[in-house]
Amino acid sequence: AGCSSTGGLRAEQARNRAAAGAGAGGAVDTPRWKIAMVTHAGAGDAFWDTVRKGAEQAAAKDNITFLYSNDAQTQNQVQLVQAAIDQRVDGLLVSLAKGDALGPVLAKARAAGIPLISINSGAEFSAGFGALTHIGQDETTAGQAAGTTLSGRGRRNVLCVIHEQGNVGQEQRCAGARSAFGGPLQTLYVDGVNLPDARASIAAKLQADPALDTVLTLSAPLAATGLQAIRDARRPVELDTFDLGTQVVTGLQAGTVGFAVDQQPYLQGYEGVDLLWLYRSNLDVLGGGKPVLTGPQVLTKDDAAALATYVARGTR
Amino acid sequence: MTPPEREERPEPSEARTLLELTGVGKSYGSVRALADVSLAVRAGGISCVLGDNGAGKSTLIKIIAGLHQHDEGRYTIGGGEVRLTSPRQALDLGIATVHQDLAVVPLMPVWRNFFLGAELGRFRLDIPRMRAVTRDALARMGIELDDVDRPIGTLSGGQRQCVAIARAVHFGAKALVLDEPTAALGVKQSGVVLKYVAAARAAGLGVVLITHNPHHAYLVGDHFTLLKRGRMSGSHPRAEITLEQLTTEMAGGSELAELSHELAGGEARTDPGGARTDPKERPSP
Amino acid sequence: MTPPEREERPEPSEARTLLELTGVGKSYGSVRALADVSLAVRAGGISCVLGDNGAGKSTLIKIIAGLHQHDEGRYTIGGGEVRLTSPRQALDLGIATVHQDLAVVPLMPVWRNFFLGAELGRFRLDIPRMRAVTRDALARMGIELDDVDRPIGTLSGGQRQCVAIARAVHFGAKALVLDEPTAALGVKQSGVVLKYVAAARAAGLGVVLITHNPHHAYLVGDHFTLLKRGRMSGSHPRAEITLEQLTTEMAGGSELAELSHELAGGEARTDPGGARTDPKERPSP
Amino acid sequence: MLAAVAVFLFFCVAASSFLRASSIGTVLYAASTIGIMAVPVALLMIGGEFDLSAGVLVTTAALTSSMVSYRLTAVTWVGVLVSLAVALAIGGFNGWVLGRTRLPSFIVTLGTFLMLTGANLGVTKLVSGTVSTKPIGDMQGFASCHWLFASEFTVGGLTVKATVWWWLGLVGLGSWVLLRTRFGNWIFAVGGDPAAARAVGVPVARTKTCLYLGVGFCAWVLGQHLLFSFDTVQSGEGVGNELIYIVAAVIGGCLITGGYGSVAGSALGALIFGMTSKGIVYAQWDPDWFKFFLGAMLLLAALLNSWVKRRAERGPAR
Amino acid sequence: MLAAVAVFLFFCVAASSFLRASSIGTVLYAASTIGIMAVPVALLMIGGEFDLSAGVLVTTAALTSSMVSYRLTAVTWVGVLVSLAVALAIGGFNGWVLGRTRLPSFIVTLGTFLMLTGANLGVTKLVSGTVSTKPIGDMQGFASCHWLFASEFTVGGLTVKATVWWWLGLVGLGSWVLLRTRFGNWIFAVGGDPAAARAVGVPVARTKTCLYLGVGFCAWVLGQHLLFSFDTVQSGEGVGNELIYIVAAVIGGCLITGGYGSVAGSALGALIFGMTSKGIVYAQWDPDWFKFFLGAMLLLAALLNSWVKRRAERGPAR
Ligand SMILES: Nc1ncnc2c1ncn2[C@@H]1O[C@H](COP(=O)(O)OP(=O)(O)OP(=O)(O)O)[C@@H](O)[C@H]1O
Ligand SMILES: Nc1ncnc2c1ncn2[C@@H]1O[C@H](COP(=O)(O)OP(=O)(O)OP(=O)(O)O)[C@@H](O)[C@H]1O
Ligand SMILES: [Mg+2]
Ligand SMILES: [Mg+2]
Repeated sequence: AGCSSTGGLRAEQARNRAAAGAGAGGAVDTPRWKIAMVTHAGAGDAFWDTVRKGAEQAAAKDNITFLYSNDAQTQNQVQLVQAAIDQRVDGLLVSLAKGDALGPVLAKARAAGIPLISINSGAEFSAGFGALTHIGQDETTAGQAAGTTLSGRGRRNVLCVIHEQGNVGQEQRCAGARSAFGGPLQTLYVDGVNLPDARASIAAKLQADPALDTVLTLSAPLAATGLQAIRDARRPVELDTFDLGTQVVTGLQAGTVGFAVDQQPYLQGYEGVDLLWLYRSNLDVLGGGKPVLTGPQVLTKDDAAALATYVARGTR
Repeated sequence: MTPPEREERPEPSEARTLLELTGVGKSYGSVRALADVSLAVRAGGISCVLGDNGAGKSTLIKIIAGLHQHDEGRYTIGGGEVRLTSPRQALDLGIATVHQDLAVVPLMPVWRNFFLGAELGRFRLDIPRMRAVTRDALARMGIELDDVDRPIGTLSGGQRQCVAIARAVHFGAKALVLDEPTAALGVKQSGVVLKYVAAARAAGLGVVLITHNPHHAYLVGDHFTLLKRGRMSGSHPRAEITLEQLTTEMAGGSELAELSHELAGGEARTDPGGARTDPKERPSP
Repeated sequence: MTPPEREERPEPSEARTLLELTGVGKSYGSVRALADVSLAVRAGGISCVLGDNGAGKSTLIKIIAGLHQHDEGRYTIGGGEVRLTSPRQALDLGIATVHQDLAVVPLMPVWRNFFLGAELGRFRLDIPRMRAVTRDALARMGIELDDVDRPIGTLSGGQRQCVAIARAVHFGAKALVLDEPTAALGVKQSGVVLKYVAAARAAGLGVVLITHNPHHAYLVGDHFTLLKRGRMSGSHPRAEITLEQLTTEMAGGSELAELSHELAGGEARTDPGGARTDPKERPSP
Repeated sequence: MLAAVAVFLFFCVAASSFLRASSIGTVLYAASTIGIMAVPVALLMIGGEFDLSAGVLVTTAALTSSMVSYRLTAVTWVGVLVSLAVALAIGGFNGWVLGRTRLPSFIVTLGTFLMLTGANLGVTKLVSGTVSTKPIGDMQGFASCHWLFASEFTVGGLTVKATVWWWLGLVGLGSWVLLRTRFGNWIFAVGGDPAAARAVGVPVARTKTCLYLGVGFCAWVLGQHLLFSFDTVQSGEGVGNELIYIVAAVIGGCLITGGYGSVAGSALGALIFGMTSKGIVYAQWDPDWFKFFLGAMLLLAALLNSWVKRRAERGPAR
Repeated sequence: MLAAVAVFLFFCVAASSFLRASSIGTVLYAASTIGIMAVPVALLMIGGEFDLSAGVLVTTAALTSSMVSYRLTAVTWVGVLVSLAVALAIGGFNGWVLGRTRLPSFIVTLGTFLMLTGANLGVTKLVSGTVSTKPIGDMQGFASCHWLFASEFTVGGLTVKATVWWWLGLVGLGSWVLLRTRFGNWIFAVGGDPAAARAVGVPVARTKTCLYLGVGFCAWVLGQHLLFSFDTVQSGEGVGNELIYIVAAVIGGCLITGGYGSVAGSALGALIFGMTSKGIVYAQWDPDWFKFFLGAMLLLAALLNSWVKRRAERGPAR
């Protein structure tokens, strides 16, 4: 199409030409190992996509075949772990959002001699399941960080938007925020895969309760939706969020988003693979029996400009 | 062969009344299908219900069979008033019905349809016997099916009707209610059905027979109830009416005259009289 | 009134042949429904197909109407061989059919069913006219419906059949194919249908008529094709056969004799002959 | 009808903020995003078929439009038109496979549903490198597309979004097609009794394919709204919405086995669903029990509807 | 049948690790957790009805069992039995409402589905304070319950979980009921033509209620398995599985409109689904396209099935 236009791919390529390309994967001389990552993510989740990207880049660097699978249902996640064991992988990365349930199958992994590192949530189970270490963020701590920041910013009445009903991590974030935040904090359940509906629900809540002055969302897409809802409700409400995304960074820069609590998903994937490689090739273990925390990191307008490039390429 | 020694057996009024409808009425929403209809079925008697299309015959049958409920009037079985809320009740009282739309489940095999609702064996169906009984019952009606496992929906119209009739005959204990049983049947099968009806009477069952064929009716009936637009337009014991009167009444009297006149004038070869039938002319075998 | 001046009009073999089946056969899976059947329908001729239940009559009709396809033989319309893959094609060639199972959509209003597939107006249905036409066409058959907006599933069996026939008569351009059209009809309506059939012939249409009633058939038919278990057991022009012969052939000849004998012996009042009918006895209007 | 009024009145009483103009705007918006798809889904259901792929097809339409515009760096209208073609092609594919294979539509559209879900994610990652598309808000033509699909304007305090107009338009169009055209007659027939419909010459397969094309068209409309109001599209969206559309149609009186129903009913169904789900928020009931209330209200609304209908059928005489 | 074999052979070739005993154990386990529920869902579908609440009902059964045992500090068997009662009660409720109101089962069970989803979360939060239950692994009776519902044992390298036995048992039982008992005859009849069934004296409402009770029973079995193999239960689980059960039944040949199908077919459907979804993992295909492959494979399997069936029907003669 010869139509000239603003924005779009050509603009991005122009931007990219200015920046230097990242270095290609370095060659290591270890044999080609196979590492599997099994998470509790739903399909098409932006957060987990970043985790995966980190893991894939580490795998490329370390000469590793990286297998990724995910399923939001406990039962299915367990079956996927079992499938990884059946495939005789050389290392296993598992997210422990539904900790207890994974115990038996992880015991099998250990019995099969597969080194294990847990990532993301579930630090409390990690050692018990015999994981080398845990790389992630404690959701409650992250929630508390958000709560503290909220009171620091003088917010009085907060709405915490849960976009996946019954998700432990999301519950913990809201609960953490509630415990650290002085004032009232309500929750609202919306459907994370139906954004127009989520938008209407948030708007409805804002219209119903005039006391609310802050919306706290738990993921980047919901942050964008929350912004729309605030516009619909025509109320001066601040939006704060967990996780980063293009629109969150734009929002931070523009001042429509107050702050974002980030846990560096890229790091969870990258370090997970890299640490397994280090363990296999050098028996290195990080953390000294304690979880290695990748967050929470509270980002504000000041950090936004610097982050924009990395977010745009999908690694932050 | 117009009724020869027909007067030999009197109207069996002294026989036991199996079921009786008195002043029964029924509306479907705003459609008034039946009003003030009375009918009695006696053991060993055949009660014919005759009438035009849409006269309400099937509605009457459905009330008797417990498929619909009457809005007005009384329905007594064996002397006690009843209000059947499901066909099961009627069946349990020994009343077996052949509905005009046959009540078969198209995708089910013939033998399963035959025994539906009255299966042999509760937790262990006696399948070989069920198959055999079905095959026999059909064969006796002149329908030879080599495979009773075929879905009944693949049978021809007449074959389906035969299954429904054979089923009712097989399970009817006290009364047999037949809604246009011979409609889709060939000459031979019709004869068999009439034979069955007569045999049922001989066995002391009460029969309600609906037909559009006055000759069929007159051949076996003991009592004739005529319906017209949902109301009774006549109720005659056999002794009080001739085949001619019956035919005239069924065809709507004067209207018919007009029609046949019109036909005779317009086209020599067509004859609405053909719609009426007569058992007189029997082929010499 | 047995055929009076019937011999006046010869078998119209010189008339244009509208459609012709030659050596047609058809199997449903392992069931062989038709084998080597031939039939010709001429403009201004009425071709009757007669036969026992399950003989294959409806299968033949379905092939003619394009609902099923023949496995063997040739099917020509207007001289050219065809292989109809959908009923639409038959309709477009002017062949209107009344199927035994009527082909109506129960939940749809009567008038929508009447015009289904041949609606008046493409993007702007002429609803008042469609309603009026439906009401008229039914009234002419003796069915008075005050509300043609009722779902057709709530009509009585005969009323439904009348809708199907009226529809075919209304839309049939060249040939009319009727599968047991009078099965569920009362005396009066049957007369009307036969009148319609005669009128169609007079208008130069070809008619295929299936019936179990030899009298109806003999009254209007020009040619009689007899089917028995899927094979032709006879094909007679009107001139070559009498009503008696026809009736005997339809009832299966000797088997019938046996049956009537049995009945006569067992039960004096029943008579399988009642299954056969005769237009002779017409009530004096 | 009565059920919708009852739900409305109920929430007017139960939630003080429900009756405000701004709230009504929000509820209407929620109803419209369901209602736009409920129209073709209802028609399809009257025609006796399902479409499980309707929910993700919306996302596919949005993704296609966004990615085509972005990759080609073209005026957004190019993407919009390509997306229309793709949405119609997928709808047509559903109908075609159905007609060819005679598999139940449940299986066919389940296959499409899964394939689209996978393709949405796979293609997006292939093209954008992430699971969501790049923002296209700064591209040429965005403003006019936004006006068409995602604008809003305010009359007397009531903010009405573009989707509401689309919804009304589609309901009108759908009703007219269903009740006043030959094609509408065929829809009823193929759903009520396909064998009978075929016997009287209705082109059954063609009718059904057209219905699937209708689903494609409406999915395109909603997909464009999604894109032009949110600027980027998440590739995982839309899963599960197909059921909501079916629910709206069924609450509105469509028979799940086909042959009966109305487009206006589907609109009422969408309205009931929208009012209920948002009304519970306005009423500020315990959010933990949200779904419980939703289920109970829907059941009650359906009960009321069927009760009214049965009374009406029994006639005024009794 | 052929489709299942074809899928199996396909993955044997495509995935080297697929044919190992341990992999087969995993696939069988995956199939069994679908298959256990596919049995009653198939029966229900043959009987002409849907159950959208089947997925969450499993979770409800698990939650009830866990919370009752924990709160009462009783032997886990108490919870197990209470849970059975609750699961049957909910199934019975579905059937009862259906019989009383004559609403379509889609609406009724959608109501139950939403209400259960809400209640699962609400009650769990009320009782445990979080969205998952407390572990009950150390309670009395856990070992025996675990043995019954979640044990596994290994024959010649092949690890077979208890659910596989339950599955086989339920398939046998279901087939027997369907084909060899009076009740089975009634199931076909109420699904094929409820009006005709009623006319010949089949108790339509009672038959359907029994079918819903069957769903309740199997949901209980699977729920107990979840509880005793995972020790805790997440309250949000199970949503969406109802569709998978229906899919298994439909792939297995059940008619979505009722009146036709088989229990063994549902088992094959579950097996095909299990093999496909795990086979793609073993074959290490790009997980982004997972659903795409899944959809395509299911469609192909269904196509193959229907093609074989049509050939078979046409008879060996031709
Ligand atoms: N379910 C229904 N809803 C509304 N009206 C009905 C229903 N069933 C029958 N009717 C009407 O009631 C009247 C009587 O119908 P019924 O079926 O009893 O007639 P019938 O005497 O059996 O006619 P036929 O000889 O054609 O079978 C008819 O006008 C018919 O249209
Ligand atoms: N769809 C089908 N599948 C299998 N067999 C069939 C099918 N339709 C009809 N048959 C069989 O083919 C034979 C002929 O059937 P057909 O319906 O043509 O008979 P018919 O002459 O019309 O009988 P009737 O007078 O009872 O209507 C019968 O034995 C019937 O069982
Ligand atoms: Mg009748
Ligand atoms: Mg026939």
